[in-house]
Amino acid sequence: MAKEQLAYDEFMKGLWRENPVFVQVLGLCPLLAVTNSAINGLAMGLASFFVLLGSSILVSLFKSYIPKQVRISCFIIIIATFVTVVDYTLAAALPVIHKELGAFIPLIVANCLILGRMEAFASRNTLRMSVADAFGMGAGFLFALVSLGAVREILGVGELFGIALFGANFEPWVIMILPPGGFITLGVMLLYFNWLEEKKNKIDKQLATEDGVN
Amino acid sequence: MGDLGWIFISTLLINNFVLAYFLGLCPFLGVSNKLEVSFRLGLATIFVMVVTALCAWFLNTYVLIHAPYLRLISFIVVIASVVQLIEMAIKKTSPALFRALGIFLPLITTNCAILGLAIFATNKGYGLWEGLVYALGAGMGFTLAIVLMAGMRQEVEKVNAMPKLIRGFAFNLIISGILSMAFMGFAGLFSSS
Amino acid sequence: MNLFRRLSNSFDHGVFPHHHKEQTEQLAIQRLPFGKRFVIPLGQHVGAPAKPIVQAGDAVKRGQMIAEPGGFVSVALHSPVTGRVTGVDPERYADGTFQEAIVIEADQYDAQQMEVHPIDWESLSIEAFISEVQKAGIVGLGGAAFPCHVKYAIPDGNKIRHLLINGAECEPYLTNDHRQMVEQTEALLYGAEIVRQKLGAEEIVIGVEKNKPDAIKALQDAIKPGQPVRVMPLEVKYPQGAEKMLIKSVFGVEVPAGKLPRDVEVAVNNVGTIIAIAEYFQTGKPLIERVVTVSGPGVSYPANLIVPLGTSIREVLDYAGGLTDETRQVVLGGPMMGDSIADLDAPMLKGSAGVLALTENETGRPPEYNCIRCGRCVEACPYFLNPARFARLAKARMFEEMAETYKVMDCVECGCCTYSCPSGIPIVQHIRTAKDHLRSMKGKVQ
Amino acid sequence: MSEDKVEQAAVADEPSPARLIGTLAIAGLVSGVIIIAIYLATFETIKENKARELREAVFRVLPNVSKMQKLLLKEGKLEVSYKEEKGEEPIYAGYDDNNTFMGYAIPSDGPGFADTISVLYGYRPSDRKVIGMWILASRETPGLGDKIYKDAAFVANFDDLAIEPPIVATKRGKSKPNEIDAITGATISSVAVARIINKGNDYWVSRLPEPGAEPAYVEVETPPEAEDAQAQ
Amino acid sequence: MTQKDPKLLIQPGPQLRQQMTTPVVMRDVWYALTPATLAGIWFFGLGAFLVLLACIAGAVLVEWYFAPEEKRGYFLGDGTAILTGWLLGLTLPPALPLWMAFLGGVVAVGIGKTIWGGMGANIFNPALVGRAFLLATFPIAMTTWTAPGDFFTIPSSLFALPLMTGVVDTVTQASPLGMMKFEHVDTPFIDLLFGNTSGSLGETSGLLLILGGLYLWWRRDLDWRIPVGILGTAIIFSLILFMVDADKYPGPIFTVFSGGMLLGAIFMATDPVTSPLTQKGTWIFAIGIGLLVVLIRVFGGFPEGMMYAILLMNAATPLIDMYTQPRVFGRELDQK
Repeated sequence: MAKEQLAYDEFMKGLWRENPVFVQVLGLCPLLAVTNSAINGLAMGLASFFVLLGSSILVSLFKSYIPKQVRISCFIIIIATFVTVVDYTLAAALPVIHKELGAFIPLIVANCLILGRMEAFASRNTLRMSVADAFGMGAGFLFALVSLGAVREILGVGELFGIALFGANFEPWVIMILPPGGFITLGVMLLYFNWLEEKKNKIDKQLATEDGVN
Repeated sequence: MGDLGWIFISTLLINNFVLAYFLGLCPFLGVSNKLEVSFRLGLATIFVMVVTALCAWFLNTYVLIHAPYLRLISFIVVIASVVQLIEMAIKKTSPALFRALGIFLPLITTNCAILGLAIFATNKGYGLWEGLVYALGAGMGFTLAIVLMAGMRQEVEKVNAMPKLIRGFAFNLIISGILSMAFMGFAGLFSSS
Repeated sequence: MNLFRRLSNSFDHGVFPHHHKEQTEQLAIQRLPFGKRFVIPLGQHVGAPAKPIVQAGDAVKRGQMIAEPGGFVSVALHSPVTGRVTGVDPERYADGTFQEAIVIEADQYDAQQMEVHPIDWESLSIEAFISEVQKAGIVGLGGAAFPCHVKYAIPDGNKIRHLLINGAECEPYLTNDHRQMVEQTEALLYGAEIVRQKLGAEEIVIGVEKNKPDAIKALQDAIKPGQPVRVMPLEVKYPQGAEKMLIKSVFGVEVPAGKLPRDVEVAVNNVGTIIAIAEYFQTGKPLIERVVTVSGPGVSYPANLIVPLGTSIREVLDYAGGLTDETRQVVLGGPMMGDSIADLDAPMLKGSAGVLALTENETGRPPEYNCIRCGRCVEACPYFLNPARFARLAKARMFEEMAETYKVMDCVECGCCTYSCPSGIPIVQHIRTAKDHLRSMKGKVQ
Repeated sequence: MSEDKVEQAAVADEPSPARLIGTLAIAGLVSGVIIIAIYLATFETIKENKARELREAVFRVLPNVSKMQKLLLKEGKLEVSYKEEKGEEPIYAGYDDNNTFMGYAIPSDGPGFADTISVLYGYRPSDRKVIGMWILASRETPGLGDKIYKDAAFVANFDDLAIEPPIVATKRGKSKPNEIDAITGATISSVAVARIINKGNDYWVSRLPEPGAEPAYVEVETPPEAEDAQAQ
Repeated sequence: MTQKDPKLLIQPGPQLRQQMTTPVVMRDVWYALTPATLAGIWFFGLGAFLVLLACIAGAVLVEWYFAPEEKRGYFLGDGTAILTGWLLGLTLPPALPLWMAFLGGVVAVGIGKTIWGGMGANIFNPALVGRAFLLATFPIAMTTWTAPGDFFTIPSSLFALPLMTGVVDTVTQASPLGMMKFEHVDTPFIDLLFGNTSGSLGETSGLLLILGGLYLWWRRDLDWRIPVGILGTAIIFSLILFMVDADKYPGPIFTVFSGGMLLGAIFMATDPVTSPLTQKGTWIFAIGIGLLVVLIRVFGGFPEGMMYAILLMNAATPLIDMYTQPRVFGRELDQK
């Protein structure tokens, strides 16, 4: 029971409390580059999710056999392997998506989030916890990618997952699918998360003082 | 405008790695609070990029032609080793710079701008000279962006007027957005005349 | 640009406040009647305070030394009246703080005459001359109150070629130097000649702003043929009277940062100082009184007055007809670099060139707005510093950067930046904060 | 916890260089095996995807064409090529059901508004006309510059277009056979496409064989390989 | 004297201040903008006035909403929000849907100013941030120019619903810059001078803009180096190009009087907050803008480059300031 609780906690941590994008601000380059539509965000998110999960499992399984000195190199080799797998699989199964994402699939290797999780979590925890962590972080990343992609697609093209939302006369906000729009949208979303955090802290403080009074 | 010239201008201004491709954002957002450090990091990046372009060209021409499936992994390994060597050199020659860059030196190894450079250059089918000019443009573009960014952030920190809520990444991203918007002015440069 | 500046006899940058001198520039110098109680603070000059040599109850004569120099950078003090010492106590100072001061009660029945003891200056050696000046208690009367003799102690290897007499009087409202140049022309030239000969300078240059044509004419008329004196009219601009600015205007030379005028072979003295020296050697009268301009829209009858040092500010103002109801602020010195007075009973000091009563019109401040980086302060700063940056850095408490990159310690606090700021930012205040902080940090390190 | 013990143990005894190299070697080996496996498993599909994409593009720019073959310039002569070869960029010849030559599909690229635009266009040498155009890759502004392939009216400009004098993009309605209508708000992109086609023509038109002397369609067992026709 | 002492004020020196204050400066800019604005409304009709109002409304609303409660009056009192909205409005096409103009005002003050910490803290010119945002967001609406027309006709595109496209029902006409860039057609100088051409609603009349600039210069609110530097550089650069090929490149007079050149050089680039402090820096800034404008106009993808040139040089301003510190009096004399 306790273990269940812990694993669930790790998952929620990654998804929300320590969301890799909105809280830790990691893995920005694939995030911003491909989120000009929700579907691209979804594909990229799933690809990263798969790489993260696979690498986490491998690293956590073999952590005791990997000497400290070469661990980074090993992690990179493992990650690169999974990325290559994803790359070829996508190219074979979904050529259209693969073309859209282009060079950013191989660049998953350079996503600091994944290497960071290997280094900070998977290489120090049990398989079970690592999987929970990978699920949480992967889901958090996916969530960020899809929500960013959705916002940019809704305003930028007036569609969501390719379905038109506003009718024929919609004036698209072209900037949203251009690079500046990516920067600004993410900036505003981070602002929103900061604001939530501050609000929560305020409430916590209030509760604490009320407790003190009582 | 010759082809090489256009490649240079294009990667430097129009398709700036940071502002148009979102490559190298970690150092761009992380290190850009000090002008001096940013500039040196930029120089280091230019250097690493040129080296990367050489490596990528060599690998593409002599090794990967027989084994395209090893492209990603060999890029990573070769670039990582080269960066490692450069790190060691910096550590020896300039301990101050080494200290200033701090935790970002290991991150250069997995800097997406560098891997991205190798992959883009390969995808575009660039030869040796084109690749080198491409790397130079990309590196200088990165330096230009990070130096401008550092100048602005230093200034803004002096003013110290920002609402607390927005400090940090949110603010840096929005500045980057405006800078990226300004760089849009270069779009189409030398392509219509 | 530089050529243009040379032709106009001025320095670069600076500001152009309205000079407001019309109230008093035509008024002859009058003598303020002696009051009852005189307060002589021991530390009214730059450097170490003087050491009292009288006690409560002692009878003193007018012009008698009552305190001796407390070191080389220090001067003697003299009694401005014949009377009796009532004590050596802390007394209120113009800025509201308390300082040790000798208090003298004037003898009501004395005529306050002084015996005349001319001093044969020609036979004095340079060292003896310097010590005479120190004994006379003479300090720079332009406002800074820097002991005058220190300037004359030229180290070996330095040579003075020009004696520059500062008659710029760039502070608005003040006309005491102006009137002295008109009325005491002979004394000025006599004193200048003494100093020139003692320092071995080749020529005397008197720099006067162009808004005092009568002074320029009086000086030019008084110069005898063959005398190595020339009068140089200068552009009307603040701070023309700042030592280094004046040197730049007259000779076109910049005094290097951290150096003194003597490093460019110039000695600079204020008009009043030179006249005080002349009077000392002619009559033996030490520095016991000075000419003060009482002016400003808050004063009923503005005047130029000879004020015995130690007289309270209230007496000076009362003589000038008292303060009007609109007065909001009384300033000791000029309106640019002078300080607000907290207590009207504080004494007049050697460095007090003026007493100004200002009304709402001059002292009102709009609310402080954010800096809009308009650059007016940068264009005003005669030292080519970057005041806008100072204000910004000081607010962010980045004092070290202010000193290292932007040379805040070179600032002389002339006030041009604050004067010119449309956003009403007290830049000089920020600079003072930074300098204080830096000085205390430096002290800690040592 | 057990993890802590493991770590302590690792710190305690310094591993030998042989073990380090061995670990890396094993990691490399495993990864190599996985990569090669996935490569082999997906190789055929990817190749087919690419070939299909190319075929679709060629058929799009050459109307009424059902067969194609790749041509390479060798010593000034166009030759049919089946293999993947480095060097010269290929062009494609299209044929109808009766193996009659219908035109060339010529790839060309050049700077656009944002990045390089890669164009494939159909060219009929018999009357020296461009007969179709398709954008292979571009990063033009979405909603504006991307009309060069999303706007059917613009693409239709190239269905029957004289190449002499060089193609010109105009904003006032085309009036001459060599003119195309520029897209409102995306003049630069439109001009760029015209320029890219002119560039292709400059290079190829003089090198193509006389009309009528085109290489004949060669039936082969395996479909012609057309791998690197485009850079991804 | 028996009279009681007046309550004396203690404040640090200098006691004198010059009379110019920041709100007065802002007010001066309003006056300077008025003639060109009225001309714009005269040429493009009441619709232009509505566009202007929408911009100002957006700007002021954001300024008011985000100002700290106790400072609200004061924040608006300095008049910068109105000025930002106004300047933005002058750079917009006269037939722009009102919701877009409003959004531009919101972005200009919100992203261009408020998040930086209010007036004086921003690096980029807020009005231009708003315009750059609009141009990147609605590229077609932002480049649809209407010809000067009837005063009382209001284009129905103005009243497009939020998020919807406006349909322009008045006569559209390419701006002089567009005609030059894409068709190499010159526009008569007289039209450029008085503003009887299509274009942004406030930038068509060169004469009135110059008059406004002269007024600001006379009031000493304007650093003359910036307009002189920008226009001088642009004239020299375009003259060189013009002499190389007069058919292909616009001449210097056209360069100066067309598009946003004058509005930008006189009212945008001179925004003190976003231009360098030092004199040397100001020259670099101005020359940089002049070069970039001609570069973008002649060789770039946009007919107009003023906005981008100013924004780019704004970004470089902190660096320029840092490296053009004036030589402190009495220092580095040997290098003089």
